[in-house]
Amino acid sequence: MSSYEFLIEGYDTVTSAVEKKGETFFVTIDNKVVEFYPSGDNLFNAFINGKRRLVAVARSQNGTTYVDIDSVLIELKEPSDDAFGSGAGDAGGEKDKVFAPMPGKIVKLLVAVGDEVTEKQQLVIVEAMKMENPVLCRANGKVKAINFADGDQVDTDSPIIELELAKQEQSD
Amino acid sequence: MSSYEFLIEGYDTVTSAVEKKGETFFVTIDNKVVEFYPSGDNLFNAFINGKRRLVAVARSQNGTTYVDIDSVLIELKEPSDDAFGSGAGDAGGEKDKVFAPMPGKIVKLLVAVGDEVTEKQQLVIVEAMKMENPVLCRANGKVKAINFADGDQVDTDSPIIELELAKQEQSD
Amino acid sequence: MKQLFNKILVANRSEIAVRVMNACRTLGVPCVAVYSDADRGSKHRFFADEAVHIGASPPRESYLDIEKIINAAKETGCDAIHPGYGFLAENPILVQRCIEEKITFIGPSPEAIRLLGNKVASRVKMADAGIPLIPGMKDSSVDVELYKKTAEEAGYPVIIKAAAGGGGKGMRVVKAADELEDALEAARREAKNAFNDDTVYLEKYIVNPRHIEFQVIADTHGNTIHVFERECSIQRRHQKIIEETPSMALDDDLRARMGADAVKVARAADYTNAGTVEFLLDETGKYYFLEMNTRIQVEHPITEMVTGVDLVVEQIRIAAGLELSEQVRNLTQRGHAIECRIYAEDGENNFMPSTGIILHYSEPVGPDVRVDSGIAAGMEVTIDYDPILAKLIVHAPTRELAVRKMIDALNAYKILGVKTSKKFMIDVMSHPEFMAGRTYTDFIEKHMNDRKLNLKVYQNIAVAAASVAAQAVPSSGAFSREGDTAITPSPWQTIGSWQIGDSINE
Amino acid sequence: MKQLFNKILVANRSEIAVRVMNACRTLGVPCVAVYSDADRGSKHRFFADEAVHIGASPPRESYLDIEKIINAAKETGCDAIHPGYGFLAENPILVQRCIEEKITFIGPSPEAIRLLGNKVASRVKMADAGIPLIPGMKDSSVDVELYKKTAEEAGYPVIIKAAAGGGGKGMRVVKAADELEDALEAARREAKNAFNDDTVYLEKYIVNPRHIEFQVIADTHGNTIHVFERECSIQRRHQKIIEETPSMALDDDLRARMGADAVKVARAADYTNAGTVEFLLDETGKYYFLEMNTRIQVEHPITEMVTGVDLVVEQIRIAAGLELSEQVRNLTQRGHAIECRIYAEDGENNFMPSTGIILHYSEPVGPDVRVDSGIAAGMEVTIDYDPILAKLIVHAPTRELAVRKMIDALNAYKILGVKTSKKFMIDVMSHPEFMAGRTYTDFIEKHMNDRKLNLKVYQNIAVAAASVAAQAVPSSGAFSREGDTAITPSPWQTIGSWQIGDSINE
Repeated sequence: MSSYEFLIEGYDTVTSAVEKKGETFFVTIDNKVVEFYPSGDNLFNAFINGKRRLVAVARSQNGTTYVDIDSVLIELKEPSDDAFGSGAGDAGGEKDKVFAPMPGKIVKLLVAVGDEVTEKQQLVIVEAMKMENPVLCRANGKVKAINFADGDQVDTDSPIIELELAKQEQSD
Repeated sequence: MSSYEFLIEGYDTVTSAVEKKGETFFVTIDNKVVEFYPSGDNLFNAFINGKRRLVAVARSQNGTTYVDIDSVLIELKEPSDDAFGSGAGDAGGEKDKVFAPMPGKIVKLLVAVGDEVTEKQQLVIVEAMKMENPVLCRANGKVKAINFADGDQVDTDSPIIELELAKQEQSD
Repeated sequence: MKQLFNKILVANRSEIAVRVMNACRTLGVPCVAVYSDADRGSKHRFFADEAVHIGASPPRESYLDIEKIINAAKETGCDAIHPGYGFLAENPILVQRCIEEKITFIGPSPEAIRLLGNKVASRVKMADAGIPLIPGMKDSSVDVELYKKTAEEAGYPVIIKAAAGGGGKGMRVVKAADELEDALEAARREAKNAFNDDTVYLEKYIVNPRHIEFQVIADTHGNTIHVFERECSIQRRHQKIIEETPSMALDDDLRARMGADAVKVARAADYTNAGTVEFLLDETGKYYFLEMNTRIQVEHPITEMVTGVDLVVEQIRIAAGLELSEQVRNLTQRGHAIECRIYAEDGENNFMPSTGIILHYSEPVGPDVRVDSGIAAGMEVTIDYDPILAKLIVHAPTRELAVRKMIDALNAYKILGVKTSKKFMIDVMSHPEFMAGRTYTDFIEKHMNDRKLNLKVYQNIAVAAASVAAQAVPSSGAFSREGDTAITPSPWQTIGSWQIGDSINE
Repeated sequence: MKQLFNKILVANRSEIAVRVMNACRTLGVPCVAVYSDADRGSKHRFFADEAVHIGASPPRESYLDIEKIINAAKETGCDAIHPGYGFLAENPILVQRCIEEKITFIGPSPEAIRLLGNKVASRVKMADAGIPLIPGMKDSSVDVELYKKTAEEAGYPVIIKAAAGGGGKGMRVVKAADELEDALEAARREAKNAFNDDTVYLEKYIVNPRHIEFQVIADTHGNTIHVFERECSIQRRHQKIIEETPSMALDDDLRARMGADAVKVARAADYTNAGTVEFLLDETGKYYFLEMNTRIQVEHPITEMVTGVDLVVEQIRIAAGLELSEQVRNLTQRGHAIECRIYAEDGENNFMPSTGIILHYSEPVGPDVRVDSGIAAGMEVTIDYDPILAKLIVHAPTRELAVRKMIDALNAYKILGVKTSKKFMIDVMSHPEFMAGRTYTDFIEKHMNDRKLNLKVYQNIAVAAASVAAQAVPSSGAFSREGDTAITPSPWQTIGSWQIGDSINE
């Protein structure tokens, strides 16, 4: 039997125990057992309370595990020195920084430094894959800095806009 | 580049040279080049004289390689001490021994010791998979020995019938 | 929509179990699989919402054990059972037990199954209904002389058949009087083994016949329709291997008359649910009732392809008491469909059964290509069950295009580790007589006997593929790869020695 | 049968290229793929009988370069070109070049493409033919005041559209007068980028409309028919994501009238080959001609599912000069078909484009489930091309059953490494308004805005799956597995520490 510990963002720590009998994996979490039968490369039939779910799971070389359950995609990251325990992640943290969703060209900046912004407000339009993609604000706050101009090429690592978050957001 | 040598039953020795560039394999045989592009696990698109063929190839743990080309199944065996160079194989040699095609029950022996037999003649009926399967004679000859009786269970390793081959067959 | 059943138990295995579960999914009804020891890792087990282990590998200890099936249904709260084909599909005792347990049997009544399952009794019934029959014995007999007398009257050749039979088991064609006794003995023995019933009978053997069958569906409200014909003449040892629809032998008039007689047969038997009326059609356009099969048939998908009807969904709807919809009642045949059966058998060696572990498995995809299968890579094909591995079904605007599409599909269907008849079937469909639509039940005997495979053509490609595999493909074993001793040569240093071996009989 | 063409070049990529090649296979015509640098490892390249490299990844340097396409066709001896959809499919210059080079273009004439590709000119033509049009500008203009005046006359809301447009690009809805100028500017900019033509026009915006389109096919012998409608109202940012047929909004009378008008549109344009006439249908049953698309459309498979016609095969037959067959001329709608488009986009985060390497890929199978796709495990999804990865198409006797079947198919369609809108589409189809058939083009805006995904439900299963994966599944990289440092813990000794991260916006 092997045992794993997961720190769920915003929730508690979850511990799992995996036992393999024949080709079947029995995973115990919260005293409940989920059975996983291999059903092809990366595919498992998971029986949970008698209900079958086809689960796909794959691990990338950088340690991220991707799971598809009932068409919901969940990513689990192996801890790295700076990320683990800090609430970091694609969308989990850094609401004060606005990134392009993918490399592309800035078509139009819709806010200026000093503007008050609210959650879901459109901040900037980035063209990628032949479509104009509005980038939405993920928290209430104020525009602190704008690092690019209309027509600039942007990647996904440099924040286009930096915000000063409203107080109630910071403890989220 | 790697090089392999194949002894083709009844034909000459064939030498192949394999070179991999990127994901593509270039195989040279008889001064002709065949390109193999991977197209999934065990699958390749083979381009031969501009014509595409989807080729499946897998190797079993005992060293046999199975190839499907245009629905033709070809087995290539790695040499073992006794088999290599002797013309042995499933069907290639041992025409003087009659085996069951699979484990089953002898329903009826159709010949007796001393009988003259001809190619394609039915020798014995073996029941397997709920069907009666006639076992055919693979060469002209005479029945030398019968090692089982009606109703016996047989496996595929022990010859049911042994023949003395007619002269012209032995040099085949 | 109200759920038609609470839960359906599928009392079968492999491709047909998966097929039935697909229909359950379509209707939103949860389904339960049963599986034997040999099927612990089988596709149908994992395709179901739940699965119940019902015993050891021999069919009598699992799939043929009526009480185990009934218990599995009761345990899991199933209120209906679909039997698939084979196993208990035409067993009236299962239907009776279902009735007693208040479980709906998705199929006809036990009375209809009993009547039609007995070829002798059903012949009498159908003769009364005015359906044309093949001349022969009116009843079974143990008296060899009666067989001889009937054979003389009908004229040789004659055929001996098992009364409880099906699938070619217990059948023997007799060409002359001196072969009759041996054939009778063989047919009885095979019938006894297959059905535990050695009752056989004799009738005239129709020379150069076609096997034409009509799909019939009937609801419990008195609506009985036919869903056109299937041509199943391409058979080896009385086992169908290639089926198609429409038949090249039927014009609109003949189709209408045979279809009307098929409906008449179903009505005469008080038939409900899906069934198939089999006819022999001779060269002059005369047809004879053979039997009615009281189950969904292996080749049902070709009917689905040309009519757009999901026959298994219809079976479940009918069993739930629904009426045939208007849509199903007004059908036309669109284009041409062909099915090829992939058996675990060696098409290059007299169709000998083939067993082994499936090292590689992949299926063709694309519009109008359908694969019904119950297997996967890593599975072992054993001698425990029927050797059907999969069915390829294609649909195209014309017969010629359908043939082309099927050849393409067969070439893209890859299975390594067990042998099949893929190449044999391609050669059948490429034969000028097949292309011309002259498909008679003796087709293979007549046209394929001299068939030879020239391996030489493939030799260099095989060597090339093996060379690539030696470098690129790890050796395969079931799901486990322990003990793998694959040779993975380094560049420039390996001169391996290999031998090409093949499975050709010469 | 005589081969219809010597060889067909498929001037496209990904799923539609594979789809067209499937039709070539059906007809027994060899096909040639073209591919760019980015598509060296793509499915369409290896699905063809031959393949020609035509340049760098940016479309202008490969798939949009007419001379490269023409040269590839000439080099490989192709006597026909199928353009698929997008890229050069509606480019009259390609058609003209084909005519000059004596290569058959599988599609309409350059005149028809020119006429129908210009929305302004085609409106004039169709108004003359008596087809109902949406009130708006009769012609394009650079005069902002004219837009304002027309908007006032037609009444807000109004919509601005690119004259050369399609696929939602260059479209802007304007709700009030003070938004007009900004919207005009944005629409022109997007039109310029997408089509290199910033001509736009303005018309009345129909509130709560449905998007209904009719498939039309016309041969070169004067036969023009419609193959029924498709309902494509479920759109996000004017991009269709779910299509179905039949439409819940049409009764037999309305279907007949709209179908007759669709045929009238095609005739007015002297149209041959396959095309689609788009209408807006308002709540009162009034319909307005939008445009005619002169290509095979993304959503053509649902029409094929309910009618049994292979539209791409018909395109090729028509291009070869054949007449529509009797079978195609007498069609009925059978059952219900739905298509879901799988885009590389994050359905949980405002449909942001998603890129990455596909770590795992598997597709649903079974009767009446079709997957048209151009991808495979190991491929990288880049920003170079249209983000459509695959299309799932299902067919079932009723709409309700088709929805159920589609949800099942989406759940069985597994792709890991890029994000999709699978769950979003499931939630759309599970919405009571969708189930009731109330599908309007504002459906997503109106009903899906408050949608939240409760990840908590899936948390423990995800943790369980990750635990199993840590033990059983090696980490995946494109085709290469070098540098793999997967953790494979031994029994009893591993306590890993993991963190669950998700992609939800809150």
